[in-house]
Amino acid sequence: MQKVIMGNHALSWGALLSRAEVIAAYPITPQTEVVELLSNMCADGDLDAQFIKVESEHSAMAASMGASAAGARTFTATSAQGLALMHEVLHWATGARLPIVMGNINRAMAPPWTIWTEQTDSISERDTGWLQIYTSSIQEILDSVIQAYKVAEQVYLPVMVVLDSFVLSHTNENCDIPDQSKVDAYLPKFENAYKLDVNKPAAYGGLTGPDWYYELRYKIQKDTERSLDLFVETGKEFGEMFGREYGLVETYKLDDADTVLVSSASIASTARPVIDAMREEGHKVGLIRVRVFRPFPSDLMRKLLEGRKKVLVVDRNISFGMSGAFYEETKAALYNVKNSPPMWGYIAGLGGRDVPTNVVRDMIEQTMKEDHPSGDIIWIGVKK
Amino acid sequence: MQKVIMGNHALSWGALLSRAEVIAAYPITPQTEVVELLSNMCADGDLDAQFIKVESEHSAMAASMGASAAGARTFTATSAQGLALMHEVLHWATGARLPIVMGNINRAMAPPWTIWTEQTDSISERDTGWLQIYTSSIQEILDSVIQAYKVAEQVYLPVMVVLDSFVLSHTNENCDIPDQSKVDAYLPKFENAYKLDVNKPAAYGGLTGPDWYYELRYKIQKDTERSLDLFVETGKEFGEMFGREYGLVETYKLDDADTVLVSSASIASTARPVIDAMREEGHKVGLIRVRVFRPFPSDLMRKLLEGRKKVLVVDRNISFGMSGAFYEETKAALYNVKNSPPMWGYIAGLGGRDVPTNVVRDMIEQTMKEDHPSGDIIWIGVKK
Amino acid sequence: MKYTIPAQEVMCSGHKACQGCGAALAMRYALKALGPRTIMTFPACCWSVIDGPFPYSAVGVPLFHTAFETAAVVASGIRAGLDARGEKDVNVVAWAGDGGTFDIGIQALSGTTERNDNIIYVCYDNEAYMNTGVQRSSATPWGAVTTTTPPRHFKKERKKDMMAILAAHSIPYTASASVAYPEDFIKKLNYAKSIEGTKFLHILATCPPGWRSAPEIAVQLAKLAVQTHAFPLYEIHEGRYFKMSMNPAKKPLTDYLKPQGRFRHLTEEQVADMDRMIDERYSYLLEQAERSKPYFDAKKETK
Amino acid sequence: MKYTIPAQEVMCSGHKACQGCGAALAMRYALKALGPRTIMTFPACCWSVIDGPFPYSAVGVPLFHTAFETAAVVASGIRAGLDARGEKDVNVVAWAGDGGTFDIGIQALSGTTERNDNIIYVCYDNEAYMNTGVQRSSATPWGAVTTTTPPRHFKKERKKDMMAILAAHSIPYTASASVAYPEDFIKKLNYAKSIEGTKFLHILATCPPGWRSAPEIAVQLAKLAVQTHAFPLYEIHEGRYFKMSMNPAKKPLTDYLKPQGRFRHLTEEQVADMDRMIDERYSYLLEQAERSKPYFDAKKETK
Amino acid sequence: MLEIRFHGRGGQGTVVASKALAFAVAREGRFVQTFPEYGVERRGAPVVAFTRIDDVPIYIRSKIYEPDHLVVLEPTLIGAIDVTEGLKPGGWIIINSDKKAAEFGQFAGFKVATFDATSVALKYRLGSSAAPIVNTAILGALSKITGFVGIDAVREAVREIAPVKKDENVKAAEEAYEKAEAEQEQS
Amino acid sequence: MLEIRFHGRGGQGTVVASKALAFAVAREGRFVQTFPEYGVERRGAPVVAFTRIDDVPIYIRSKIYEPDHLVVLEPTLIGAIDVTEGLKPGGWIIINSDKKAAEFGQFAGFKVATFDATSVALKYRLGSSAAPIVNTAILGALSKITGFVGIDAVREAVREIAPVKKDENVKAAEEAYEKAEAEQEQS
Amino acid sequence: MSDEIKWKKESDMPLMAMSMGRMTVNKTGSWRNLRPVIEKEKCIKCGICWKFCPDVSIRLDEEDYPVVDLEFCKGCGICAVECPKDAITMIKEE
Amino acid sequence: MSDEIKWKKESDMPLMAMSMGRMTVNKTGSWRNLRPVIEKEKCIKCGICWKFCPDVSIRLDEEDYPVVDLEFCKGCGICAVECPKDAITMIKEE
Ligand SMILES: Cc1ncc(C[n+]2csc(CCOP(=O)(O)OP(=O)(O)O)c2C)c(N)n1
Ligand SMILES: Cc1ncc(C[n+]2csc(CCOP(=O)(O)OP(=O)(O)O)c2C)c(N)n1
Ligand code: SF4
Ligand code: SF4
Ligand code: SF4
Ligand code: SF4
Ligand code: SF4
Ligand code: SF4
Ligand SMILES: [Mg+2]
Ligand SMILES: [Mg+2]
Repeated sequence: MQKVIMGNHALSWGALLSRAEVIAAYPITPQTEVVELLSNMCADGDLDAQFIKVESEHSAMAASMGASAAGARTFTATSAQGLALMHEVLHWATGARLPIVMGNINRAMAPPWTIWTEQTDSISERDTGWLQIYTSSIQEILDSVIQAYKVAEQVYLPVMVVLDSFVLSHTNENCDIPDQSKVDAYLPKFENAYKLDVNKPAAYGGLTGPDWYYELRYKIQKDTERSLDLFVETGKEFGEMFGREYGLVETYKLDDADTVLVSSASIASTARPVIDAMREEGHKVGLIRVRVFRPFPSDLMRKLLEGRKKVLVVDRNISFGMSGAFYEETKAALYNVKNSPPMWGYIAGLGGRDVPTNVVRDMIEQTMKEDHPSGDIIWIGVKK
Repeated sequence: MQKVIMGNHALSWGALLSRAEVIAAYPITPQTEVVELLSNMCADGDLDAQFIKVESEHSAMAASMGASAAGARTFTATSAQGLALMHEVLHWATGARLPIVMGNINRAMAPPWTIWTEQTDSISERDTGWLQIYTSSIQEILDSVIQAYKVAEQVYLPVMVVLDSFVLSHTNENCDIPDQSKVDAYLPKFENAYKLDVNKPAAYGGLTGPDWYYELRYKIQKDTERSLDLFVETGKEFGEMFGREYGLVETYKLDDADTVLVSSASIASTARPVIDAMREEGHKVGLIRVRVFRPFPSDLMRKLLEGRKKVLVVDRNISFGMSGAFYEETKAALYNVKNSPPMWGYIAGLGGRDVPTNVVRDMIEQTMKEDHPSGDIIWIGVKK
Repeated sequence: MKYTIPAQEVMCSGHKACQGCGAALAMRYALKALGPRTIMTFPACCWSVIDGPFPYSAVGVPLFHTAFETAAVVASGIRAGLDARGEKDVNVVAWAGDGGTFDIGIQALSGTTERNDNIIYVCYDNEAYMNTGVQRSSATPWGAVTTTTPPRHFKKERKKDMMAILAAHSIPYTASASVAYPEDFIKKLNYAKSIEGTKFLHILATCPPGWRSAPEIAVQLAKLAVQTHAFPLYEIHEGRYFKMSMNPAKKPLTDYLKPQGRFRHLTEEQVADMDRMIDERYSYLLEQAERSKPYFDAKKETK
Repeated sequence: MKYTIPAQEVMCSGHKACQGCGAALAMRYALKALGPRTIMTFPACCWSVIDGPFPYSAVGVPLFHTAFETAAVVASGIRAGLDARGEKDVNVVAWAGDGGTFDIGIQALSGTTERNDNIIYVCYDNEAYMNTGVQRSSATPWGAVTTTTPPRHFKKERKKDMMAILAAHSIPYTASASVAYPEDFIKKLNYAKSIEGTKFLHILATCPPGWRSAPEIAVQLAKLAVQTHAFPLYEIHEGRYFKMSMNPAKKPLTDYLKPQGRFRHLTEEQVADMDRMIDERYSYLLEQAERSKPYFDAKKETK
Repeated sequence: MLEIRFHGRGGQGTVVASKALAFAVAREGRFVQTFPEYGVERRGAPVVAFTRIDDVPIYIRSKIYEPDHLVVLEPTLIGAIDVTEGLKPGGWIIINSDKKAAEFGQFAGFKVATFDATSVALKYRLGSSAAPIVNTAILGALSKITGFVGIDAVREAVREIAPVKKDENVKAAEEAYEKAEAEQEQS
Repeated sequence: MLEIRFHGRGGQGTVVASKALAFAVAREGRFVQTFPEYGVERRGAPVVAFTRIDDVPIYIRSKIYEPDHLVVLEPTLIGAIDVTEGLKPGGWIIINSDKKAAEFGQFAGFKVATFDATSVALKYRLGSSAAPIVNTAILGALSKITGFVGIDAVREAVREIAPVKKDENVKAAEEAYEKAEAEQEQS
Repeated sequence: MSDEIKWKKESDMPLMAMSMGRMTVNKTGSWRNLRPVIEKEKCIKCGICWKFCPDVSIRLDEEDYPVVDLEFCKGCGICAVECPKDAITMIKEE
Repeated sequence: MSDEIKWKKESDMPLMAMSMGRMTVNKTGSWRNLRPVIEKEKCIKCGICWKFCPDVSIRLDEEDYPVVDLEFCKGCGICAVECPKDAITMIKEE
């Protein structure tokens, strides 16, 4: 079914089609429409789910943990302050190996109060073990929720589907709503082998000393790495069934590119017409949109970037005292590589500062002009 | 005054000598002794502070924010789950530019429940804007609290003083407790130019649109970078007054070293005798202990590591789907450098797995043996 | 002109409240009572927006915007900070919506109350999460529609009795008030200022868009809430002793419900159910007030 | 032998509780009543340790260890998950200490109670943060010493009245119980199992190291707490109707206090103060129980 | 690619107008993107919304700074703000007004068309008389005047998007379509 | 560097014994490091603590796997666990016991000394009779037997560390110092 | 203080998001659909309209008559409803 | 089930920290300082000692007499205090 829907509703549709069984969520701008539509879907009987109207995001995640531990497919969504409030229990969901899927709308962190887009909220959960998909279109949001369950339930790890506040969450776009039956075929009912079961009583998460804790962490890392392959596989399978294939990254005019722009989410989307325009002018520029940020696709990035002339990474997030996260991690991934290209790091669009095509172009052009990065990150468009 | 004290009490003494005016804290193993001693110091009248016995760590940080915003010098301490529970308000303290100082005892994250040391808790706050000092001796813990206030109050940013659970928190060691009068000279009473003041009413943190939010973030980054110089300056000044100098990193037998071990906290301490032993055997090995992790001393690390033959970074933390944070960030810092050395990343000691000298030695030797890092991080000592 | 409330205006015009906003009225009154030697903290709520965007403010007193769940304890912290610095004679006020009080902020509030920290906590209750576009809170009354409780699934839980919960904390003073009765509200704030410890005020504040009502009847609706006994005005002293602030003859509940879109879907039967719940609670309050008479009589005598 | 409590043992020996641990006793009784078709969740508390380290467990039922502040809502989640999967007939139990209930977990509990989610919440109250080495909680009684309330600054706030707070939430059933009266405790759990909604049980559980008392008198102390009226056993139905489970003649308070190191520093005057507070609360309960008689009489009739 | 900017006041249905246009265009098999100027504005404050239309998927995700065309739902905004900011020369300005296009002399260099959507909205009792909801009527007019989208698609889109009074809204759009004409072309 | 391991049961003062030794050594101007085996053990369970002593600052921060010497506060542990695990040949084993050192024949290759610290502790009413606190007495004995630290420093350290009964504890240490002797050397 | 604050660059701003001016820069009169008009003849100067204005938009003139501050009045109509003498009428803004 | 679990390597373990055995592996009898000794003669088989044992360490023999399970009994002494017939004495462990 073709529809024009907003990004937030794409999350709701994704949850509906995935047959989420329990939803626990708490309102926050710009996420409210996700929950409102799900409330209505439940009220209308379109969605047969338990809806827990919790008193905070902290409890939203805790309730999700309980439901998931009991074996139910569980969905939630939040943003910024709400995500941050979940931090402890995000770690919990990972350690408890619960395949929860959560939508997060990227909004800049307070204070000062703000509601506009920035990735610092989800970036600052990069060390919690949640897998993270950064989307860049309404269609991809919906599809990613379904794919997220498919991966999550194989590696027993939680997945976050991330979208820009307003720029994606409140933008209406054409979207194909897949048939339920096809989705059911792609994503069958989940039987959690480790669920709380009165017929197989076990305690989960008991005190663990230095004797075995280390090994349990190692298992998480291995499964996280395994999810890299799964994202590729399930993305291919998705393509075969629904005509839209997804991978760890999306490349554009990359093959012969000298200068490669690496970014994510809506900035990477806006970059496409810029690449087109510059290509027409004869510049060999190309694009990598990083879609899966956790696990970071280090191998793939090495393969794609080794030997390029120049790479610029554009981050809509900042780790104070370091740099943008995509820049930092791309550098880390390409370290130890023989032909590692010089890499420029740009910060752009924090707090919802708009990043139109000309700003993207500025960054590419500045990079093309310079011989070597100065070492500092470059804040584009600060009023100075 | 010379005393033998435990790491946790070094935090308490640091707060006492800094004349903390408000303390808000919540108990958690292995931090409880910090708070218990402070409670007793208050009860005994040694410390003239307001003590807020909050109902959670979240409220500990929120109360600290209120007190700091009102102009008082504020101290708190926590660990692991408690730190994680503060995540949202950690962001808040940064955005509100509040010079709070907090002790954090590194304990591995649950589940499973555990209380032993690992840095993943504080590492997963690396994107909150808190400055972070990783200590490696009881003396340094005490001294760092005092220095932390000195830096925090100049840049209006919060500082975390980090120590290993048990390995430092519960270890008793010789410690010089400086004279109060000298500390007073080093760290005068603080007058917060931005405090809540009925004579200068202002609203702090009001809604900020894309027009100025970006610039406010830029200011934080600039002041964070400025703190790098301040850590050096105030560390020197500390040395002049107290005979113990502190910098961003501590180096050991580095000058002519081919192979450099980069680590932090207690592992870096244990590495010293290993370096000694290997030096005696004629190996040109050296050590960098990263003391200030936020801001990351990228420039200094470049200076110290450029042109070395081999570098190995040992992390007692893991960002699943990426690597240890010190490894990742050291690589990021040395990217774009001409003579960047090959770099090995080791994970060791998660969940309090002990890291004795022979394990440190193993890692150095393995590094010396290999020509080039395989690209993957190496988990030392997983039972396989 | 005879002013029945202080003439002084600490809050200014130009704020961002909707037309006919009860929360704005509540603040105007509160600041009249509190005066400029007041420090406030707001968690996320409509007032985070009403006060104005950076670099402007409407309240005229120092204001610390804080995280949604922290209002009470940030106030505790401010008080401790002032105490540490020897600054007395300043009112420290946490000002929060119902969501920030009944739901996400209840733990911090419970902690502050238990320590009996010397602050005034004002909850302006518009009975839903308004700032995010009218979602259900635990202060939303039974029967109401919000965007998360659609007509077919209207709110089925009763409004959380926050006054009772606070009273169970042995709080020295808690009182309900209404934007329709500013004199009463201001009197209560003055009393709160005069005593030590944690004081809690629960203000019903009309919200035209949230209640789907016309802005011009905002004060009328608040009045009707009291007159229909849906929102009684009373005080609880020392967590135990009740006192009705007024005991008006009951008007038909529909007078209050009809002008509000959020109750439009209710059947007559459902309205009758609601009425029963209201009467039950009201008579409980009267009963408690009766029981408490000796206490207040004794208090009067000692004065 | 005549068993006055179920013979079935779901909990096993070998657990890690200290000698004479009341919390261990409480669990043993609870599982006798609940049986094996029970799923539990524990927040951080002594029971996180008592149950045993990975890969062992003592409770014999599925158990989800959870974060300190989440017990109630994790139970809500488990219930919703079971409901979604059509698994009925399983007791979902949140089992938490006083810190996890009165302090850091009160918000999640308040939310669960407001939604009236169908779970049983058991708070075993040892009156301090024991697992971390005896720090003050808001359940610590007035006068007690903990590591954060040293003798010179012993606890000056009264024990939070959690039963009253829950009652103010209109919870269908809340009851206090004691490890010294297992028959009563088990009866109450059976009742809790029999009704829908959120049920809250508040169990006094002696803690020899925390109370600085000898392990062998653990049950005696729990009994004395009831007999001195320091910890009365009662129920509250529908948040409003009180019923004393027993009304023993009062023993001297010192019988209860003397054997406990945590009260050793109290002067006679201070003990008298404490006694007054206890009496005051006890007579309030009796008064409420009196008021509630018609309700229970009516209930009996309809049975 | 066509880029269209909508101006109105909070409560008038401005954002819905931009969405309805998008819905209609999508029904014709084309690609659309529509989004409001994201703010926390209350009722009564000026509101802006954007729609992009193309035959190929749309990747650009910034605001529209140089729209091809304008739709002004609230004529009192003209003067209060510079509605034409960034408007490309020769672009349409569709104004909800009972005045003639010629009366908007200030818009030299653009194609101005007016249509009295308010009367149509009032006729079908859309919104309140103090605040009529004019979005469906203006859409009908836009369809006729510009031809960006056909009336059939508009009809379906309006039916899909109107939360209440679906028939009346459709009728309003149809009536507007019938009545409106491109009145004046300036260049 | 000297590395010493202490064995006892929870509640016996094992950790405090290791600390008291450290305090004493520090008073003599040397460097120390002392720490317990970190666990969540309850009363009654076996407990281990460590002390390092050196003339230069101590950097190593791992556990002690090959101690130079042992102190065993609870003789019933011998047999239950292998107390000598990792103990360097020739190291001291100081045992709180009323038996003679010779009776611990299993400790061939080590220097064994016994001292009945329990009686001294009972004499000064340290702890309860069921669970006497023997740490200060054993420390006095250790000082005499090994000479690792002087009795003056021990005296001061005991006074500093004892939470109650400071005098009695000091006397216990002194009495132990006087009575104890290195009874038997095996090699 | 009540003037609009115009910064050009980052360095013009304070360290943090603190307010530097009052919301009276925000002329909310433009939100108004309906305008209150007071008939002095009917007015008894009771001050009730002043008391209930959420926007602090009624002042008193020298004679103690209420005057609406049209720069800020949002036209909510509360004053008109509350006036005991029906002295205030809401008329449509053009 | 009650046997001690001995893993050699990471791959022996389950995916997460889930229990695979019961705490009866933990022989808490070793914690004991005092041992309860029951005098059958005094015992009336009331079961009170059984009822109040926090360590589930009292069983009943075929004749319904209580027997202490010394493998687990921690020696808390509750049974001795609670026994209405003083049939239990705590004696020092050696
Ligand atoms: C942790 C967190 N969760 C959610 C939000 C989003 N949020 C902001 S205001 C608000 C509603 C506030 O409701 P209430 O307290 O009743 O105040 P009102 O808006 O009704 O005035 C919400 C849900 C937030 N800012 N922070
Ligand atoms: C967020 C968080 N803060 C603090 C802790 C540390 N902690 C673990 S158990 C505990 C005390 C629990 O007290 P209570 O709930 O009374 O249970 P008890 O230990 O007394 O049985 C504390 C403070 C934690 N695990 N998580
Ligand atoms: S939404 Fe309601 S509470 Fe919020 S500003 Fe508008 S009228 Fe006031
Ligand atoms: S500390 Fe107290 S509650 Fe905890 S296990 Fe020991 S006796 Fe039981
Ligand atoms: S209409 Fe409303 S805003 Fe205007 S003066 Fe009257 S009460 Fe004030
Ligand atoms: S309310 Fe009416 S009568 Fe009273 S002052 Fe205002 S206009 Fe005059
Ligand atoms: S002494 Fe304690 S543990 Fe042993 S049997 Fe008696 S009650 Fe049980
Ligand atoms: S309590 Fe005493 S009398 Fe009763 S069964 Fe036990 S030993 Fe026998
Ligand atoms: Mg509200
Ligand atoms: Mg407790």
